[in-house]
Amino acid sequence: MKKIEAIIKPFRVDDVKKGLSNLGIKGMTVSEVRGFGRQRGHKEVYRGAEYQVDFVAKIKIEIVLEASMVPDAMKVIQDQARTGEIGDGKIFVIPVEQAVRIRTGESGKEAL
Amino acid sequence: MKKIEAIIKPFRVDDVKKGLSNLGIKGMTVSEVRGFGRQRGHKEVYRGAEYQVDFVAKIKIEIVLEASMVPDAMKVIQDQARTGEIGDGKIFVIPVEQAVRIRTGESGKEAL
Amino acid sequence: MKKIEAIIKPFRVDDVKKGLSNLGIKGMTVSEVRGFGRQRGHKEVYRGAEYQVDFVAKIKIEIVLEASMVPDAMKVIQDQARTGEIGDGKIFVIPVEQAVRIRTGESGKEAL
Amino acid sequence: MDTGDTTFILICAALVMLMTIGLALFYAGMVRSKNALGTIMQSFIIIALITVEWILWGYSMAFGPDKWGVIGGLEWFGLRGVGMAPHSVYATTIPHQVFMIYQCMFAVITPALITGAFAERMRFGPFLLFSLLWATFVYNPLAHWIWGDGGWLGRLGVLDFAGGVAVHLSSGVAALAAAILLGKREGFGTEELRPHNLPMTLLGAGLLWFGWFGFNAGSALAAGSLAGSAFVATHVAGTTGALAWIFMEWRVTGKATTLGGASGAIAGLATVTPAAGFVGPISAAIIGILAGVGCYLGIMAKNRFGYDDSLDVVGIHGVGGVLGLLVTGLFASVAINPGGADGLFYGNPAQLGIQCVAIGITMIYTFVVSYILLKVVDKLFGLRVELRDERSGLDITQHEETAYNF
Amino acid sequence: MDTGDTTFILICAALVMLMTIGLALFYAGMVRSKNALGTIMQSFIIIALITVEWILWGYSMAFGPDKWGVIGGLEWFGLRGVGMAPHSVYATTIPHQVFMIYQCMFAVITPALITGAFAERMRFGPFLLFSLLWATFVYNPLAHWIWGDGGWLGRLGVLDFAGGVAVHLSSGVAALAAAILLGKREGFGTEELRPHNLPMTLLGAGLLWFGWFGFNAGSALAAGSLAGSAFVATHVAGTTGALAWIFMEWRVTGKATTLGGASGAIAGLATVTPAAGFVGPISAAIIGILAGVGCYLGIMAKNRFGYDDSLDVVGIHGVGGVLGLLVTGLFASVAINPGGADGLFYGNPAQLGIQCVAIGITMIYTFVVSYILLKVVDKLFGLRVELRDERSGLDITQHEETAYNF
Amino acid sequence: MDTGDTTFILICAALVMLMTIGLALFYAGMVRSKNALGTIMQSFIIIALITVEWILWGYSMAFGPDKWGVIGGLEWFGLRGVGMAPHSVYATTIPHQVFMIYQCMFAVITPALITGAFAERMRFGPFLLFSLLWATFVYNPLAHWIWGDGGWLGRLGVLDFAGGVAVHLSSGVAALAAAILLGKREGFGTEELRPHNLPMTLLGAGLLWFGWFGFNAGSALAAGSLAGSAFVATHVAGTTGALAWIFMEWRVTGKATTLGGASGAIAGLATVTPAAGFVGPISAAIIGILAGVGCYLGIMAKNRFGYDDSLDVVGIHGVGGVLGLLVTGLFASVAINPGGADGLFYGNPAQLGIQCVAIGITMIYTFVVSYILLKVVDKLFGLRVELRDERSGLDITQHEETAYNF
Ligand SMILES: Nc1ncnc2c1ncn2[C@@H]1O[C@H](COP(=O)(O)OP(=O)(O)O)[C@@H](O)[C@H]1O
Ligand SMILES: Nc1ncnc2c1ncn2[C@@H]1O[C@H](COP(=O)(O)OP(=O)(O)O)[C@@H](O)[C@H]1O
Ligand SMILES: Nc1ncnc2c1ncn2[C@@H]1O[C@H](COP(=O)(O)OP(=O)(O)O)[C@@H](O)[C@H]1O
Repeated sequence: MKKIEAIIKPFRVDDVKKGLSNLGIKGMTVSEVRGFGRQRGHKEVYRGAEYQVDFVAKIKIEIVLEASMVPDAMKVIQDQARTGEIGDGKIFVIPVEQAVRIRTGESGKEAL
Repeated sequence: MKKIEAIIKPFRVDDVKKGLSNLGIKGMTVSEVRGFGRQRGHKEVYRGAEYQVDFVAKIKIEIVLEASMVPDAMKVIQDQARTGEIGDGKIFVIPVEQAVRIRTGESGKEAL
Repeated sequence: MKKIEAIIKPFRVDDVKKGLSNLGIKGMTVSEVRGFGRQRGHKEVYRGAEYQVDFVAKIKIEIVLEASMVPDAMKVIQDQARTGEIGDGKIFVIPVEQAVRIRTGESGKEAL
Repeated sequence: MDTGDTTFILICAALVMLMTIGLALFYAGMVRSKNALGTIMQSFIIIALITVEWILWGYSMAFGPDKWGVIGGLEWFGLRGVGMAPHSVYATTIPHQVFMIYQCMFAVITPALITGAFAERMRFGPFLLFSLLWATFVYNPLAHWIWGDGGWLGRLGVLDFAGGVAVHLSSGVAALAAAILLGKREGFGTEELRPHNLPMTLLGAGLLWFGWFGFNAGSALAAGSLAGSAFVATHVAGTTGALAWIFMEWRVTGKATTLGGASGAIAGLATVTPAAGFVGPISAAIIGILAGVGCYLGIMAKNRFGYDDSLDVVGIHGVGGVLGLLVTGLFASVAINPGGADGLFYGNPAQLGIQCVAIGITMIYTFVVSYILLKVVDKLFGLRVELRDERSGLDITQHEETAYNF
Repeated sequence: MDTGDTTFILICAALVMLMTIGLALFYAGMVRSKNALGTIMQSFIIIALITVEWILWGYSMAFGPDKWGVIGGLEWFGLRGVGMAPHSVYATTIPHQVFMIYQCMFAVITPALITGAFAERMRFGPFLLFSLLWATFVYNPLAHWIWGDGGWLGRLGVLDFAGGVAVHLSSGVAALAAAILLGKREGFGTEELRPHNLPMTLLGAGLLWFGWFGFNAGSALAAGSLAGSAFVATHVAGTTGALAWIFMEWRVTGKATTLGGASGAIAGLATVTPAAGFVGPISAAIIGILAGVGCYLGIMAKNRFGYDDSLDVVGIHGVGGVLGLLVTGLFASVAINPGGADGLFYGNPAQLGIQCVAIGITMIYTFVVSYILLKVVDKLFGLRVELRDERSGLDITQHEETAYNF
Repeated sequence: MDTGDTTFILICAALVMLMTIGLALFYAGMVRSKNALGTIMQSFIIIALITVEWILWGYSMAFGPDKWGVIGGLEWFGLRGVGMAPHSVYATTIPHQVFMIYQCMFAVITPALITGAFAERMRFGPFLLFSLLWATFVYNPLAHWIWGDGGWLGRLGVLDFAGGVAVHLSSGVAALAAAILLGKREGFGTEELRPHNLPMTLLGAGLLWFGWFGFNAGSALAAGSLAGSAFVATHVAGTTGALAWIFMEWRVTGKATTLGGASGAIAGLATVTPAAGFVGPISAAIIGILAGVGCYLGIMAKNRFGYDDSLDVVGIHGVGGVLGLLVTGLFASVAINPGGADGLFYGNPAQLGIQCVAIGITMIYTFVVSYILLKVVDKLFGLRVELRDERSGLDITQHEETAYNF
């Protein structure tokens, strides 16, 4: 099993989620993160004091799935998250050794 | 070393934490996440516009620990987080290659 | 490729970020987390009801980078995040199998 | 008619209306965020519900033609006969309807105060029904007894300037009945039930304090010396209440808290309410101190007896109501208000006895009727949300909304 | 001059000023957090911008010496000749400048109301220019027609107690023009555009309600029976509006919402505005019910016709404005206000006709001029932010600030 | 006694009390969330602390029987002799106690203003002690000098309508002393110290503006022409102050900010305070512009000189106080206020000199005494929290609470 971690632009979340559901992916977990990268942040000014805010709001999507589904899932994420502009984000793949569904105790692919 | 990532219902956090402490686990990191899965979300209505909110508030608990402790820890989490209702969440196990305690520079199991 | 996950004190983030940039690290993702560990939390009192809050606000920094850069990056994080007081946090290293830049589709080190 | 007095009561009516908005925020800040809107809504919708009740039958029951000293007749149903000519007894220098709408705001805030007792776990529909019944069968009679022309408590000589009987004590006692009957929230005493937004609570406290000037000073019903002295007494008691409360906190738990400062101010303001127009500034200062200490101990009682009066309506308005009526029997002075009476400290022990009668009667009547009304509504529709809904919160389950989407 | 009346109007002026602050919060709570400050700023800065416009030429255009019934002359430019002596027509018991500043607050809130229609997507500079032009070429003439000494709608006998024509209908119609011309926000109808902070919206609604007493009762311009009856009518209509709206929600979508309660109250208050000084409490209650139902259907229309009137200015102030002027033609009674006229239900069908004329004229004039002004500003500077800026939000792109850094 | 005037001052007193609540929010929104409650508490508890001080000895020191023009005697300790009969000098148409409580609200807000200078780093206990001492030894004497019957600055002919000397300049100068003595917050100039909740700050600014009408117009102490003209001047200066400030921002940093709009409004309101009852609307507009530009440069000075006046009390109230007293010497006109005097622009250069004396004296006296008081309290108990506590925030370390638990 693998875990896909995708860092994407917040307003792309809905489409990515739809795309993944269509693939038959039944679960995912998202969280709000702030990203630092090539995409420039923005300037803020409070009473004349200027701050350069380097971090940009992003959404992190985590999906644990069978290794065999990784390529399709990555493709969907790329298609749905891409705007072509800098800051579209990244997809990382991390190995997962076990997965358990708390409610039933099922493990492995049944847990997903 | 392994990292356990558990996605659970927010109101179960205290009990899970207590259970893990009793196991002798001295540290963990939690964060607020939103989950999508079999558990249905809820409907929201604002001035007649209906929205189906698919994401459900969950808590993600991350614990890095020695491989040997993983089974016990997973059992505790299952026992404490289970309500038997859909949406109880998942437990994932991920390999960790190194761990360092910033304050002391200790690494490996001493760092945990 | 590896992923470094560092849990640090919030007010150290800027310095850690600067340090990593100087190393040539072009991207990272941070998120707000709450930590439980040796560092004691604090007491809160509302209308005479006392609560012991065990969780402490922390920042989690995630950096995916080439294996070769891990040691330097870890050193920088330790140097910048250390205050010498309990609660300075941890650094974990996790294997990463793939990385893709959504905008361009580049993968591997080019994606970072 | 007097333009100054009319302006005064109109603005005071607006101020008292604002109190219920302040109360909504005061309460909402103390609940968990999943219940923020449900809590606000309980106060907000009561403004609407009870105002309609008031213009239809409430005002008539409370202030209409007296029947045997116990209730006003329905002759004024739908405000029939309540016009612009000043009422010869209630307020002789302002239009009768202005007096009516000013009193309306009192009728509104009282049931809203109770909502703090059953916060985070009451179903919306049954809550509406209970509030309507309570206003009709508890507030209206009590208001008639104490303020209605011919009401028996008033005739008995009970001193209650702005609402110790009908507003604070009654809501506090009803709160106790509700807390007992609904039972504890899941996690009470075990989980952390922390306020989700205390700045909101402090804002609410500020608006309540601001509006309280209209509540107490306005009860003079004319812009003169009496209004002035009630205004001063009100402000002073609020301040000493706040100081006394944080002093207690400092002694007992080690630190003065912001919520404690706000709670003490509200305690002082609630306690001085029946006394406001009968006491001088120094008496008011002492009353505020008694309020701060007494109500602090009052909220502590909750933890001892273990009922879940979630936002401390009993501890603050119940205890404050009792204290307020008592101290009025102690500190009242005709030197301040010739229309009033002297209290114990001014040589008239009888007054204290009269005040005790009012306290006893109000507590018994309110508790019994409130308990019955709650039971009836509970049997008919069920007061409490299901456990699953309690966990999800009132906002999503009762109103299909969420308070925050940052 | 009368100290009571002067106090009344000064306090009412302060209350109406507070309404625009309340509006800023009412609106800001409904947008996404990335636009919270931009939305607040639109109302806040209008207080500044329009006040300056008002003292320079606005007051003179609206209330200055009449020219052919259509506009006030500029004789009073910079308040020249507007002193402390009471004006012989507008308000005979208070200083002229007090009347002027009270009216100023009305001129301020009207363009602020429109901002709800183009929320989350208008550039700041062009917004300022449009608001200034709109106040000058739409508000000032309309105010003169209906309230100016010699204004033709007023002379025609149109009844508009506190702002159906110049405030609510005009802002509602301008909102429609703006919503059409600016087009939809990205994601309208597809993404979830949920309110980011409804407690803020409820607080805003509370402050609006509180201020509305100054808006409507103050329009009596003296603290007497008329002010009292306008105060009562205002409060009652707000309450029945809230109840009617949540009743509709309960029937249509299944649950009463907090935002619905607030929206219904605002709908009731807006609708009763032109009628406030001409109707009794029961009529006001009925008007509030009509408002709650009518405006609820009004906001539903948006989803049907598909224009993005983001915060429902058309549905609430537009529909409320039309309804309000109509019901005034139905429920108005000289028994309540001898200075007014009877409506259809009191045997004077002609009044309803006159009210319809006012509605038609106001809608046509406002729509045409608003549309032209928007077009001109759009051509010159571009009204709408770039898509990239819309995605980042107004706060960062227009003001280089963020609302929250918890 | 006059019911209109009494109503006016009672409501104005309530409005000024609300200002301190508004200030609590205005300030709290600008700090980091870990200090939100501590910041609110500093203003909130000062309402309690200083009110008690005021009724015990404050009012007597400020307004009691004059001693050699420098201080009031303690004859009125505990309000002894301060009854309902109007005072023959201070306010002849309202109860004496009403004047007393109105002035109380001024005494309350002044030390609260100072808290912005040492935000996020002062220990709670020492803060209470300092505020009490400062009110006693700085505010009370200054208030006596300028407003007390027999006070020497007043006798000198200094014009200060509503608080340039005792309120704004004094708090601004004390703020400078505090900022210097407490030193910078950790991270000042290096880390991002961004406001955590600007909507809260805007709400606070709105409540301040609303209350300021009571502060300035109420200072006429009667509801007549003078109150009206002070009301107008106040509102106009607030608006031009806001516009001037955002204009400066637009020129200097490129964008108009919401915080800038609010800051400019407060700057205009603070600056016009001493002038409010002596100038007409156009003069007020110019004063507001000077305030917006001057105070904007004032806050910039901070970054140049490098003291950490955290929330810009020096830049806004200090600079505003100086400017306000100066412009009063320029724009004052007996045509507006026969009881006043003409300023330079009306042919009386002497007045400007007198105003400068007041400025100089106030600055020197305030700075010296404030510095000494701060030093003493620091030596005795330590003003500043430990670095560890500063990092954890005031809420947890001083009050054992957290503001938000969303
Ligand atoms: N090496 C990295 N490790 C972790 N997260 C990264 C890394 N590089 C980029 N990111 C995340 O991806 C986001 C987008 O990256 P960025 O360089 O801004 O644009 P792009 O993805 O188009 O190259 C960043 O905001 C950050 O959250
Ligand atoms: N494949 C997955 N990858 C990551 N997170 C998942 C996955 N499946 C479920 N989750 C998380 O687990 C939570 C619970 O899953 P759900 O299917 O709703 O109920 P259950 O765990 O009882 O099957 C989801 O809300 C989501 O946060
Ligand atoms: N085993 C663990 N797994 C995951 N996170 C941990 C673990 N141990 C500690 N942490 C994180 O590191 C933080 C600091 O650890 P703590 O024991 O408090 O101090 P120190 O790092 O100085 O030993 C904790 O707040 C928690 O967020």
